[in-house]
Amino acid sequence: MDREALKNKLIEVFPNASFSENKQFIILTTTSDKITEVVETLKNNIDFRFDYMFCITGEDWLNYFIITYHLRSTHLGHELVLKAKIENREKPEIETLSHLYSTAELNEREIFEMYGIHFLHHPDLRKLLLPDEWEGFPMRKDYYDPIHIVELE
Amino acid sequence: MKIEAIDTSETKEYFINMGPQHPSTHGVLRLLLTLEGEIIKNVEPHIGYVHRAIEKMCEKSSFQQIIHLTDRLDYLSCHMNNEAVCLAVEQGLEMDVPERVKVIRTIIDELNRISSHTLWWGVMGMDMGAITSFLYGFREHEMITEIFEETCGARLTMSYNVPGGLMFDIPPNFQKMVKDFLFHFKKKLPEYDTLLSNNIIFTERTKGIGYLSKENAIAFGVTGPSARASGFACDVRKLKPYSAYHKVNFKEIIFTEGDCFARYKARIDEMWESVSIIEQLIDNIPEGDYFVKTKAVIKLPVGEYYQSVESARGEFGVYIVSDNKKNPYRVKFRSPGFANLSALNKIAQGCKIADLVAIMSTLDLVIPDIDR
Amino acid sequence: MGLKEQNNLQNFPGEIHSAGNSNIIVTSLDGIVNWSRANSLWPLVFGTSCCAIEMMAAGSSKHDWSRFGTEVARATPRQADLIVVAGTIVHKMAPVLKRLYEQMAEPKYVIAMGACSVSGGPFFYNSYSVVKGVDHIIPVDVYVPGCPPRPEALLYGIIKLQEKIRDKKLLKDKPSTPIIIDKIPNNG
Amino acid sequence: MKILSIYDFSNLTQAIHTWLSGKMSVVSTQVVEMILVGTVFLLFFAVLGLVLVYAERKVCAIIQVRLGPMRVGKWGTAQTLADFIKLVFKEPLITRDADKFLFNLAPFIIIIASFMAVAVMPFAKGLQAMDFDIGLFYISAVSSIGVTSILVAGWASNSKYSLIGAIRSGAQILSYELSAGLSLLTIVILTGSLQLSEIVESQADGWWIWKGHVSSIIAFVIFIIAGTAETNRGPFDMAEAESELTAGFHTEYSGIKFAFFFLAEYVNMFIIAAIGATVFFGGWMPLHVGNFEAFNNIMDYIPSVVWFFMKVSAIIFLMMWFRWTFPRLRIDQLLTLEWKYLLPLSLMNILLMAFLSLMGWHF
Repeated sequence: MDREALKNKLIEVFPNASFSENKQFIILTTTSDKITEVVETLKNNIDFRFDYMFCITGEDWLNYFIITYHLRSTHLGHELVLKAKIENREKPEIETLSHLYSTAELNEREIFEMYGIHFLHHPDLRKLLLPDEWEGFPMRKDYYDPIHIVELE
Repeated sequence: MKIEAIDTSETKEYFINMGPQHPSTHGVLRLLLTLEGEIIKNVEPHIGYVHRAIEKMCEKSSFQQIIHLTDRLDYLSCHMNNEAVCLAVEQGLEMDVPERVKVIRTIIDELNRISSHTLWWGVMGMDMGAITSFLYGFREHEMITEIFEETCGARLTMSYNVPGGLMFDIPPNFQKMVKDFLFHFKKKLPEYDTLLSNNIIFTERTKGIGYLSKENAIAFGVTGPSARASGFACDVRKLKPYSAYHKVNFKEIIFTEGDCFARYKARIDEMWESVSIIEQLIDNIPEGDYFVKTKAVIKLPVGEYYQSVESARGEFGVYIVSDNKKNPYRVKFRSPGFANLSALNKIAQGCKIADLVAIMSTLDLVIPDIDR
Repeated sequence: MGLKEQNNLQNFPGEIHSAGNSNIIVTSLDGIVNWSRANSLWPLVFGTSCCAIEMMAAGSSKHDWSRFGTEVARATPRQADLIVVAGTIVHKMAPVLKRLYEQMAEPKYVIAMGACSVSGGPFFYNSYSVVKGVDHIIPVDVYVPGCPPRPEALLYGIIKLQEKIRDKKLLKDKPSTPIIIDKIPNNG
Repeated sequence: MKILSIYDFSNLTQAIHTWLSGKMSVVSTQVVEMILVGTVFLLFFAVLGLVLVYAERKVCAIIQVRLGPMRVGKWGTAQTLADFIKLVFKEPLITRDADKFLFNLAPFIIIIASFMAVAVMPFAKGLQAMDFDIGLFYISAVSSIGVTSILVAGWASNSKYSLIGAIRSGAQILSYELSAGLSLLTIVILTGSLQLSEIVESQADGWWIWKGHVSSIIAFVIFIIAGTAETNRGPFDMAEAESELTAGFHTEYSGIKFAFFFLAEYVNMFIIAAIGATVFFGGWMPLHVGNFEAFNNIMDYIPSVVWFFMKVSAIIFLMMWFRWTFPRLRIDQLLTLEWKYLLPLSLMNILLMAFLSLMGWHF
């Protein structure tokens, strides 16, 4: 599906969501509590069929978190960036997508340990890359560790 | 005294720790195997033994510095990794690099792919017990590193790309060196088949072992030759051509068997395709500049830039979020190894320990690429 | 040597041969044992990142470290004499490396190969997980810098280690000083 | 059949025996002789280990387009000596939870087992420590003791890798023992004797590999496959499968005890090659071609001990060639190969050989 058609269809299916665009992708932004139903629609709707999630990124914007999902449809060849905004910095939570995309399982574990975002109903939410006794979430912008990090701007 | 009857027929699962230091994990990967006899019930990968915080470091580095860090991710396809960052930055700066740069980048990409695959072939043989193949694979790998060394001074971690072009121009004898190598390599590649592909023990150990279905490949995000062996057409060079790939004719190697032998064969055939790509380009390197002058401090406009390239292991993506400062706000590397590893448990269940070694070899894992 | 002794030596009407600190039998045994240890350094199959490829390249046909008797790479630390720390060591790996080192049987030697294991290398600044030099964890005999070092540099490091082993005393083991390779001679 | 008497070792051994008997009583003569033979074999073992390990490293280097050991001694000839001395002076480790008695016992069992097998080996005419009339049977029996050592080592190490390696090895050696025995039995049908000296004598007019038609060639191929498997060498090195089980059953061994396992592997390889040479290639018998008198006479001038070692080295080279060329089999494939292919084939082969022998169709 070409870009215009995809955009129109997206607006039709998600009338309340906010859209933006850059040269490469259409960006669909949603809130963290709607993520499961949005992704389910994107995956199962016959016009979208986003079956391949190729990148999951956590971002820390100081007073909120964003999780960016890059989606592609291997059948129809179009791509979409989906952003989920998590407002609650003290207790960040979002539903897991690991039942929809198997690749999300390890990626979500990584985001969990790097940003401290809890993925609800994740089958196995543990530390992945860091030692088990590690404290703190190193990818957060306010992470401070004078022992291990030698700062250099 | 009470005598209890003990049921000796009971079988129990037991655990084995493979790694972090283990010859077949190709680095420091730790696998927790649940075994029943020699049959694998479950594989739980424990990673992070070379997690070097590269993504965090990128947030404190300038764009030129990031390139040097990507070398150390997947050091066997370092040039592709460099290129991904360069393309993302060039995309942000809306810069068009000269044709000469594109062609040279493509040639070095393919040379790098061949060098990675020859090394993979050697290590694959070694994992299967044929140690000699390791030495043969390394022979060709060394020849390519010599070309790299002559081109940019480094053997392994090249950092030959810079945003806007290349670090240096190619040396005057570059074309001759590459042609000499191709001449040699085209004679040696059939030898690879004689030693392993046609060996009955090898085919017995790989055919029908470690099946990965196309659906699973897509779900786990497996890319590269490993996914194309399952029938998933995911070659970024075809889907979203970058550099000079739109100018060359090549076949996307796709098998449908999805077993270890298909993954093996996909890589061997890919080497042939790489040879053909280089042959198409080596005589047609356009004249011109080898770089476009950029500012010393690169600042990308606010926004996000995603660029994926086809590295030797699959789709390597760079996702840069910029806030118009000299350092990026967030850099994420979509590493092919990470996704490929996540499928390991699915593939390996029900196989034997010896099969696991073959499966890991054919997935071609590079651990720093997984851990980042 | 004190000034007084030096004066005495000048007056001595002959040559003085130093007998070292050991007697003849122990010295020749030292010689044989050190010769065998120096010439039979079996490395542990251990590599974490990029440097491991250059270490493998040192074992390949072109560089061929088997010429020095180093090719019997053992996968089990029990049988290895030499651990070439090829690549970055991070905090998660550090206890594992220490354990590997402790599992090795004496005598054991360590080569820190590459900038990462020498000092943390390119990951020294701003990284929260990299150990800044493997000598924080295990004692190092030879440092081979480079990112990654060429196979020739590793071979030179092995030759230097061999020289170092030959000077060791079996019974009176001095605390060893590490060798730092800053330059590889052309004819090395 | 005339063998040049100067190369006949029985004169020498007889002379020593007579001289000793003249000096002392019968019992002490025997004791002294035993000690002499034992010492000679010990020395032979040490030399054999050094030479074979060096040969393996050089053969492997040639196959792999490299040089191999070069720096220690001329052409690296002292390399294995250095390795051996180093291993002797290396710290022997025992893990805390290991069964200490069995852990220490295992290396000795394997080395004694291979030591015993060499006792009946006819190295040259008259150079044989013991000439049992059931020599071949004795070798088969003794060489399978080695597997207990591997099992004990794997069990006592208290390591999972060791245990898996040992169990694999046990299954493998027990299975391949059958094929190896049956393929030797095929030749015994022709010789009519199990005595090794008689087997050698029976080949004076031609080696069994030629005389026994296609049947003995099949037997030899089976024997060399089963023999390689019995010595735990590649492509059958399941027990130590480096890429899977780090070092298999000797993962926890270090120093001199590991050296024993290392040495035993090479001595076992020598034994398999020696049996193969004796049974199929005429042992110390020179190569004779029909009625080619001149050629045959020249061949007779080469000492019989040289003939023996030439044949053995050729077979050893073949086994090294296997190891550095083939990938490793998987354990179930290994057992399938034995039980489904080699064993039925060797049984059929015995029938075929019996038929040939009955009809008198062999030479």
